[in-house]
Amino acid sequence: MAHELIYMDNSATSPVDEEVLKEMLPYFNEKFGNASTLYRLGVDAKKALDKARQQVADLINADVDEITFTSGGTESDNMAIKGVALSEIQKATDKNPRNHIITTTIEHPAVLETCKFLEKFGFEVTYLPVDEDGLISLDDLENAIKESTILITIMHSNNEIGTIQPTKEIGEIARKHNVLFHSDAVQSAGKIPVDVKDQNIDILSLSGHKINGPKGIGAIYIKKGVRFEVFMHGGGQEKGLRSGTENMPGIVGLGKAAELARENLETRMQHNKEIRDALIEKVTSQIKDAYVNGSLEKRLPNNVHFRFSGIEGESLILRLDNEGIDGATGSACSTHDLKGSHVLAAIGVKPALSHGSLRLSIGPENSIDDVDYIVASIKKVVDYLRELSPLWDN
Amino acid sequence: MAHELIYMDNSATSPVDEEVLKEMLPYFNEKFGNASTLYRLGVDAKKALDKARQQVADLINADVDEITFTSGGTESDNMAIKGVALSEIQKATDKNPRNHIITTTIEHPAVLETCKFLEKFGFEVTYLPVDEDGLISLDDLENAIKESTILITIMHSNNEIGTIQPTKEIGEIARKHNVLFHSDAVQSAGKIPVDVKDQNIDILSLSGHKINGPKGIGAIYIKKGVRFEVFMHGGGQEKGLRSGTENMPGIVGLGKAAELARENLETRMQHNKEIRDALIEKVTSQIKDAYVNGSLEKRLPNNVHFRFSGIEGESLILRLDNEGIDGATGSACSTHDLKGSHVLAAIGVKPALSHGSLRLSIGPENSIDDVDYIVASIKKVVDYLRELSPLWDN
Amino acid sequence: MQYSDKVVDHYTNPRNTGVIKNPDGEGTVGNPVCGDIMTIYIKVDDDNKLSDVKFSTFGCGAAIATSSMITEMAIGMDVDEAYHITRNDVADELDGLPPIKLHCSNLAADALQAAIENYREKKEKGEL
Ligand SMILES: Cc1ncc(COP(=O)(O)O)c(C=O)c1O
Ligand SMILES: Cc1ncc(COP(=O)(O)O)c(C=O)c1O
Ligand code: FES
Ligand code: FES
Repeated sequence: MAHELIYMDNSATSPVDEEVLKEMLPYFNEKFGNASTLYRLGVDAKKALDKARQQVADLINADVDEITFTSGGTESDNMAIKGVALSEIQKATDKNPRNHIITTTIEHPAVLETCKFLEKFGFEVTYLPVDEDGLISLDDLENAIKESTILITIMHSNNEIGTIQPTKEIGEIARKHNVLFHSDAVQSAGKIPVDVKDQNIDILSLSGHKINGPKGIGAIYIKKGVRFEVFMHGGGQEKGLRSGTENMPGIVGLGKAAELARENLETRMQHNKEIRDALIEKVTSQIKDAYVNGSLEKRLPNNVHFRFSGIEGESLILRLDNEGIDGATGSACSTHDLKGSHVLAAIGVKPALSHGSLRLSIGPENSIDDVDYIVASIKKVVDYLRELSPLWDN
Repeated sequence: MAHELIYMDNSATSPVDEEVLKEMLPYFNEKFGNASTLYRLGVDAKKALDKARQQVADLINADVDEITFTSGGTESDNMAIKGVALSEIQKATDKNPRNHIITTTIEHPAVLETCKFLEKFGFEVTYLPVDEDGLISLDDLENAIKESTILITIMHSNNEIGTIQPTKEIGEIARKHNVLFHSDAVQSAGKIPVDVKDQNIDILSLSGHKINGPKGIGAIYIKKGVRFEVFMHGGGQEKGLRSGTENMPGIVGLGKAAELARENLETRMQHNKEIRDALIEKVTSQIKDAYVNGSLEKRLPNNVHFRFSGIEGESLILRLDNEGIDGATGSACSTHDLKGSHVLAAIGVKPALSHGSLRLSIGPENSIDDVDYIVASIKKVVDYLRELSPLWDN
Repeated sequence: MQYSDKVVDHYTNPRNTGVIKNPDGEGTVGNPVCGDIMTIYIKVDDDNKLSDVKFSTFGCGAAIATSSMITEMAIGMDVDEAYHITRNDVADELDGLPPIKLHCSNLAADALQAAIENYREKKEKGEL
């Protein structure tokens, strides 16, 4: 490898922070008690659980008893949408169907596939389009609401192109029409201010491993009073909302990661923005036919998303790996099913161009000092692949 | 505390084995890659995933691609039952309803509550009774099967009283009638031989933290060819069967724990049995009015379950904690909802007696040398509480 | 379920346990929900004060702790005053109880009242 690893795929997953791991370790084989048991080991677990719940609540300005732990962002999304759908369907009558859900075309598959599943069982789903920046139109949203609408599920920010939606305004519209609003904040939590009260959010998903916490743990915020059908049935843990023996090391780790994310939010945003803007500036000025996907203003501070004409993403990623840089692509060739990014398609990027896309997502371990090396490497690889490409006029 | 902690609640949860934790550690912040990504970090993750899958498959004699990782035993149970139910309901017609499930009255809540949930949505569930040992009758089972039966879900062994069901025979009946058979083997896996081929099991649940692996991770075995509706929708991980970023440390830990459980099965069974039998012999001979709940022959080697007349379980557990011994009880007073153990009720233990129950579940860290101290402590506590009790004739 | 330190102290080291032989009053109450049973025995001195209070209880940690607590509170108290000790007084004195246990295992006040009523009955009948 030409260089020490520069990991820039933090939106896919991120390393567990040293401090976080340190907090987790005792819970594997010293304080390994089950929070539901009576003896002291159990009481200790219960205390740790309550502390972590508070830490997560604080990150998004929720009340502590509005937080439920799950196995990750995917479960939170499934639980949110199915929880509302199955609860509302029980209130439905022939005259009042209560089976309509509004979402967008650029959601994470955890939301999209859940919606498609519900369509098989009689739910109707509206997929709002987005503009070339990846933003929905608030008018579209308001027009889509009808009598039978029970839920609006629109992501806080997008995992591919980093576009931040007008969450507060979406929430206002939802409240006005008495419809619940779920926001998938897996990419936003810990990266930009997320405030469920100010932003009018009823239900919110977040995930540990996106904020330098552990994998396999996440949380869902459910505003007090929201009716909700259980997704994971069993022993009645988490006040009956989410059964299963509590993943104590994971929960403690998520709590600590949330605390660190909140304490360092401003500095991290600053740090990410600086690297992001330098990358954008240098890549677009130094490499021909390089464009940025997604909004430049309403953008996550840690997200850069380029497209380069004439090349294909999988080979780009593999060659960058050889340079010691880890990134992601929306190229069809890199996916299980050879379908290209639905997000890039939704913002109108032509398939040929969406192939040559590169996402670099920044984490606390990245440094501004690496930017020049990164840009030079991208240039080297892009130039090389273009030379190889019949689509590129050398 | 009078004594170093003797943890005897291994059926509730168990400490992570040192070797297991050692295998897990690199996956938090060195090999933290996402198994779906292209670069080397991702390729390493993929390899580790495959290895762990093989380790789990070997524990239950499954093929490697029949294993799917979940967030625990509860999720595996939910996924199994809902997966079959929702898949079959799509094949149903008015003439052929395909909506009947057979289970028992002594299942874990993860199974029972899932069945109750399905009843709300038009499924019919038969709850087979058990005899005083906790065993179902194979005749009852066969008689309960009808045209519309899609699934038999009967636990491999019981988490409270340790009774082992005749799984192989249940599976034979299921095959004969062309009905799927799910077995909740959360308490059996790693404790007694579990062999999905020999025991005719189509779907099986297991959980990491019951076998000295980590919490928040489990697995489900689904026999090749079984039709299955997805429970957790999203990015299509685990061949589309279970979405969500893979919990790599958890998966690696479960794999290692499964390997150790398999390698040491015979020795651990021997070790557990020795302690179990000594406890049973000494407690019933040294303490007045002390009885064993559940079958003496068809019993998990690591399970002891007593009942003592005249005393209440929560106070028993709390005082034993003061003696440095951690156990569990089926007493109503120890639960969130003040309902007593449904398992003890099902085997015909009267509420007053089920109150005074004590489960000790043995793990590899327990020693035969502790038995005398344990028995003396139980005797001391039982005597004390009986002296306090208006129900005991001193 | 989390118990306060005081609850823990009282179920670990319950005070005034046992039976008073020939008590001046005796009261037993039971909880139909979970089947716990509590008996309180009292002795009353010439100044109408509770000179001794003892209990026996079948029940959870909270049941034992509330029984124990009320005996400490009641000893030395005027009988009529002790009669007005409420479940809440006992819970407060123990720095609170888990919500689910508040109404279930907090029978001590009822048992003490039953014992005092038994004492008054006996007195009226001239049995004392
Ligand atoms: C926007 C978004 N939602 C949901 C998820 C799913 O989260 P997890 O991988 O923790 O299940 C992800 C990440 O994969 C994501 O980026
Ligand atoms: C028989 C049985 N099934 C299922 C479960 C649930 O497993 P988990 O706690 O891993 O969700 C347990 C343990 O709690 C169990 O004993
Ligand atoms: S170019 Fe090979 S899969 Fe697309
Ligand atoms: S005795 Fe049953 S809850 Fe206290």
